[in-house]
Amino acid sequence: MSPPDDLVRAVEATLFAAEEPMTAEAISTHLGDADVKAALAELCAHYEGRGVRLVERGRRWQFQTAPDLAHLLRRERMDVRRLSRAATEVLAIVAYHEPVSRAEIEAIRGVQTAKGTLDVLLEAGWVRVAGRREVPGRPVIYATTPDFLSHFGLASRRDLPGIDELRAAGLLDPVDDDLVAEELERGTDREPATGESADSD
Amino acid sequence: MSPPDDLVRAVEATLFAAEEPMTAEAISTHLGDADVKAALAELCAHYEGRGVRLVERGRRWQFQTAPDLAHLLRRERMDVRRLSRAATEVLAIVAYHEPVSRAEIEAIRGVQTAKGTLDVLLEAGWVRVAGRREVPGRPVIYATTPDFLSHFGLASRRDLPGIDELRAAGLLDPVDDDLVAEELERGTDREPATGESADSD
Amino acid sequence: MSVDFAGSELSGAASAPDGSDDWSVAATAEERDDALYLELDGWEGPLDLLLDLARRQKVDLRGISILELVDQYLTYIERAEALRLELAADYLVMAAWLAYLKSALLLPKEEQEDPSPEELALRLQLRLQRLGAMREAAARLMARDRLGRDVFARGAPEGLRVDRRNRWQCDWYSLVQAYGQVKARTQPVVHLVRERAVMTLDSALSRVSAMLGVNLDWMELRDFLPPHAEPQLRRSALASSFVAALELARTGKAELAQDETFGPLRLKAVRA
Repeated sequence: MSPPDDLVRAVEATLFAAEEPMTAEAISTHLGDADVKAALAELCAHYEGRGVRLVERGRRWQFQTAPDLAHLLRRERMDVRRLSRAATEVLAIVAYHEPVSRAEIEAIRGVQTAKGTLDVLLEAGWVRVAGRREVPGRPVIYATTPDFLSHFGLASRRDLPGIDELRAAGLLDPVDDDLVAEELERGTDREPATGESADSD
Repeated sequence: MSPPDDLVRAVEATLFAAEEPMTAEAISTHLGDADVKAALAELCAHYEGRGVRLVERGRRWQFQTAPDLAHLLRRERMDVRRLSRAATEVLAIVAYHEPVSRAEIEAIRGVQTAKGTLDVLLEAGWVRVAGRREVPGRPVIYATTPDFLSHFGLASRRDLPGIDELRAAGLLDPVDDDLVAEELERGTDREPATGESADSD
Repeated sequence: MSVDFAGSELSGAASAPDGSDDWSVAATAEERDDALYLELDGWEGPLDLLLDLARRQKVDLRGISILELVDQYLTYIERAEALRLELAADYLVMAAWLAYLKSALLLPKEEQEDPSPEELALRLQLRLQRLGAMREAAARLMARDRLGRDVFARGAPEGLRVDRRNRWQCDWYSLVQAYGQVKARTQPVVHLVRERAVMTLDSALSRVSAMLGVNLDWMELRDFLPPHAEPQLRRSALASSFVAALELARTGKAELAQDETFGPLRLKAVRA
């Protein structure tokens, strides 16, 4: 490949530095009325097949990322995070009591529930808004989703162990008071930011 | 010329699209932990002699227009702020002596440095606070930023004009009168008559 | 500013600058008319002025004549004063120092104190070199191909965006355990107060008065307590019996005596 001549280099640099697409006339004016057609054609050919293309859109020229590489401009990164204690409790309450309003969740948990806690469950796709309860204030009510069942390997909500089974498994035994106090602290609205992320990894 | 491989194209597109210079590590992360060293080297070579260059500034890579085309690209509106003479001197002192305290800057210049002078450099993003010196009073110390290197086209501080000669001449040594006395002794020992060789290297 | 430096005659070895000294050559030294020298705003302090004067000697900074420099500076200050120009204190302090230095340099060597005038001169010379070097470096820095002036980044980068998304994790056991803990936590709490062995005031009152009735002599309070009671009951009985004794004394049915503070408390029935 022969090195580009000065005009080609100048057109290349001009378009690279331009803040907006430029017409051939504008480029030409910028470069002291040089005839830039051949230079544009040469640049087009040069960038063919590279990661960047020189393209003409509505008579204006610009560099842009090659179409097949467009996915590089916007990437998604998945962070795997463990559900916080508070969110797990709320999820369990929704699963056992659905459909259930936020006020009801709080009454069952005995602590205030941060708004972010339900948002996390909605984002995870395990809880959905199931309408509104037809009582004064028409509170939003929540229920679990099919994704919830499949994630936890349940055929239906009836597969969740009943109260008697929980008692038999010792899961209803009173827990250490200090531990509970600690859990409550983490679960309340007072620390919405850390409440959700404290035990994420 | 063989067409660039997919990784080279991806690195090319990424750096074209990036709003900020990127380290090799950042490019690699963006591209799913690919090893980008060889691709960067290939791109560097490819753009050599073109209107646009791939350059490394403070370990960060960026495309920019070729310096010899400056006369074609200079705009009416100057993006570059005009620095006062005091500010340029302070900037040079920070760059050549970093990290350096304000008192040390003043010792070199022989005048007090207006607060605004350092502020201008901090605001421009060329100088940053680099902590405190662990001496009585714990003065704030200053150093240059990667943006400083980018702006002045330096691959690293080793590229600062004349820095090796200045260091060899002892002109970048800490300002310390005891040291001067020592130098004088060494100088006079060797050439007792003149003391001319105090700046021995 | 500090005045811990001064100069001395070091120019005896008028140095021939070699190639490596390019950077210290006074590139910005301008040929200026002497008259212009009285523009006070032109200098950033006395060191700046000294550097400019030194460069007018047109030799490498290492070869400047400090005596000549001192003379030029003093002349400058004198002329400024003659013209009644406002001089910053810095300039006058420097002038005083340089005058002192000049006299020291002209005195015979034996009478010199420490630090010697030669050392002071070297310090001044080094300071001028340092400042000159930085001024030169600044000029070279500013003349580089600067981003946004000489070279340009991409004008309209598309930008890279990374959208972070969370994938949440939780397992069946954690879920069920969490529900169990919610239930356990919110179960109604029943408070049980266990029965404790106590002697009520009433029973103490009847016990103490009954025992007083059959005794004529003084008895110690502790003799009224049930003999084989467990410690907890015994404490309760002591407290109740003490209050009972006070009550009996108040109603005139008993006498109380205590020989010393914290000594044994004794009781005796009052015979009507």
